[in-house]
Amino acid sequence: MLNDALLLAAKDLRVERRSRVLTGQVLPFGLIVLILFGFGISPDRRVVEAPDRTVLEQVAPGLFWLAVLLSALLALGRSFAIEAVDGNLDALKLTGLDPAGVFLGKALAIWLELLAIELLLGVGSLALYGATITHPLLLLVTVLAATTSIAAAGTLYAALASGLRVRDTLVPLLVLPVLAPVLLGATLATEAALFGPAGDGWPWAGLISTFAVLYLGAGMVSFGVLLEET
Amino acid sequence: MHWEFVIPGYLLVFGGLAIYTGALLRRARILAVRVPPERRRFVG
Amino acid sequence: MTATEESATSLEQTVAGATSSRFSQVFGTLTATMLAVFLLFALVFSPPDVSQRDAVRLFYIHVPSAIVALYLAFGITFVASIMYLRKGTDFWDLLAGSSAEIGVLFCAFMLGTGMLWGKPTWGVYWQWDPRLTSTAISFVLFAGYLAIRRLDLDPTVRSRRAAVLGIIGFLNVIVVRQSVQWWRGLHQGQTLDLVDSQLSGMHYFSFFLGLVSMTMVFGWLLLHRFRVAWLETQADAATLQTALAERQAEAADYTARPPDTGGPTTTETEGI
Amino acid sequence: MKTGRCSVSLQVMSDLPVVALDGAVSLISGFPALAGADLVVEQGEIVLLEGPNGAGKSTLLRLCAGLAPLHDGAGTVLDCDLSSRPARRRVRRQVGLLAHASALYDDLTVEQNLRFWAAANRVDEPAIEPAMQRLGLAERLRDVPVSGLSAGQRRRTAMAVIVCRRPRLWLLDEPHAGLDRSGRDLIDDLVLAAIDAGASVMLSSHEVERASGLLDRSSGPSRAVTVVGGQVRC
Repeated sequence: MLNDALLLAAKDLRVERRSRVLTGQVLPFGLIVLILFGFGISPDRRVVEAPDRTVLEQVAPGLFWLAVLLSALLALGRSFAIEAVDGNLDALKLTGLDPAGVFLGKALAIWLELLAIELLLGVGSLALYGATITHPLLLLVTVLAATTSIAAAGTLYAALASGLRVRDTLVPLLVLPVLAPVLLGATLATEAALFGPAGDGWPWAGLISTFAVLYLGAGMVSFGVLLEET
Repeated sequence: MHWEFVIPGYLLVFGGLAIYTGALLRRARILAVRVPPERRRFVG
Repeated sequence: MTATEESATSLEQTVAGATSSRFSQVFGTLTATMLAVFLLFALVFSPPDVSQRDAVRLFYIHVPSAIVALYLAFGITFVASIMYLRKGTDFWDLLAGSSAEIGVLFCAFMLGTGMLWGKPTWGVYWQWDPRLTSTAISFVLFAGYLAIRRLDLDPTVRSRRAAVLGIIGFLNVIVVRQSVQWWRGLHQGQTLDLVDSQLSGMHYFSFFLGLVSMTMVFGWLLLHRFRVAWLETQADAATLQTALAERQAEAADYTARPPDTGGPTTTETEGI
Repeated sequence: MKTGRCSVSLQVMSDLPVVALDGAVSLISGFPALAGADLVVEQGEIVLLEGPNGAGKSTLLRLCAGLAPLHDGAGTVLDCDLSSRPARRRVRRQVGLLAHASALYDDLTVEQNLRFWAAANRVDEPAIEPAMQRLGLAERLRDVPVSGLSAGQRRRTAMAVIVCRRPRLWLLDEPHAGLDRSGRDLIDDLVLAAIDAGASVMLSSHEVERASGLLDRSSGPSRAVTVVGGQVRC
């Protein structure tokens, strides 16, 4: 199963290395989203309770995770678009690959790609919104857990919509409500990691970690159903 | 007091139920013609 | 107000033989009576609340809608989806789909009445109340489920995907609810404490009537929705028989022709 | 995890037919693409499927590959009952299907594609190079991205995947389409070699002359059947 996962993830990453859709399209998209958020929220407005902080800095965690989520939708679309063309999904069914391995492989590739996107968007948010990190460990755990959740849930739901003509419009409808708790938890945990106290953030990091584990499990179990559905 | 909120609320629910039920029964009537009697298990 | 369910029952009688049975007629009459009694209590007998005034009447349909939608309807979808994946019979698939559709309808009722209740009570239509927020998310979640069910896919593929979605969707409803509740608990005091209600026995009784009658409405609708869905599969099965016969006639036509002309050799298309 | 090796099962000479369909009905989105098809394919046999477009040839091949569902009737392929899901999954691993789509990743090179599909199909590394040689992909085309290939070259790459899998049952949907003369000869040679190795082949073709020439050259039994209206006429 793990071998299958690695095989598939390596293939996806190789496709990405050669096509550069993520670096060339998804990443710039994330950055423009970050900048547009700045237009939507006046950069100079200050927080009433903490006048040394701008509103933009205050809401930076939420904006960052929103930008990540929107970029993740594009990355997911790409991940299943390469399988949808030319009968590749049928060919995958014809191999003896373990469905759980296929799920883990697709999710692993998305996970790595998202981490790279998050790193750059994170640097971008810090620069654009002027926030500083006070609790790096909490932030690291949050990022890892939230990314795992997005990758796992996203892969599962993108697979549900795979092979459909309406895939591009259906995936956001399916994925976004599911990831609402992750967005909530990640935002609050990141808020705590930036402005403290860290104690406020750990329960949320725990929540999204639980969510990540649950979705990894759900994906591994249900991918068999999705791959041998006919 | 506040009847201006209560009435739309009840209208919403009961109107919604009436519309849904109406549509459901209309569909049922159309289908009933297409389905031969021997295939009507579960349908009373 | 009682005209609506009267029209519902009279409509039912006119299409007797479509999806109604002796049982559903008796049950439907009972439900209609129950609704009438509920309306009488909810709108006439129940006194206004001290602080909510008459807005408390919205409560009687708001909360039952939420309970029926989130737990009863989506719960049935959850169980039926599991059963479908185990047994693979149409019955469970159709039950899951029917229940989810009515659940989404009740979700919409819950959101609508919730917002109408919020304006006079909280002063705003939308308070980031945990129940309201998590229901809104669940509403979209199951709207997605219904979207999958409506797709023009191979029926087995569609049912299996929907079943996966139905199972995970229900679990998600619980996760969403917990996390949103936690979030609001962290940010502000209990929202409901703001409402200094002093509910009396009459209020509770009206609410109880609402819960019973909404559950009955759900049951009656589910029965009919399921039967409609069942009739649809049976209509498809009947069409299939003719389609099979037509397809086999194609073969007879072809062999009847002289061999040298062959079949219709049109341009190369994607083979079936 | 190295299960279902085809090279081992090739040695097993079962006297049961490789494919046995009895009144097979297969629905594609509610349409009876197969409407009661009967077909028996023996070990080492070539069966040519002829028939007009939309007759059900592709669905017949997909059914034998375990990809199209069996709604009614009975069907076994390589001793697996097509009506059961787990058995269909076993069938899928043991057949080689050349479909209309070539199932290649556009952004990867010919060699990368082959190596991925070989690994996914649990083919041993050493089998890949000879397959590439055989299909004429080992030289200039090796490092060309699949998006830059012609239709015929894509077909050859897809065929190379099947060659290195060495399946017991070859299911070829219009294998000659889009190929030049030498490419078509190559396909014929590969089919004959597969038959000599004990495999069975089902193929559909519009080029009746070429295909019947192939049948004549086969060392084993061979026949042509007509697929029409979702049924098989001998």
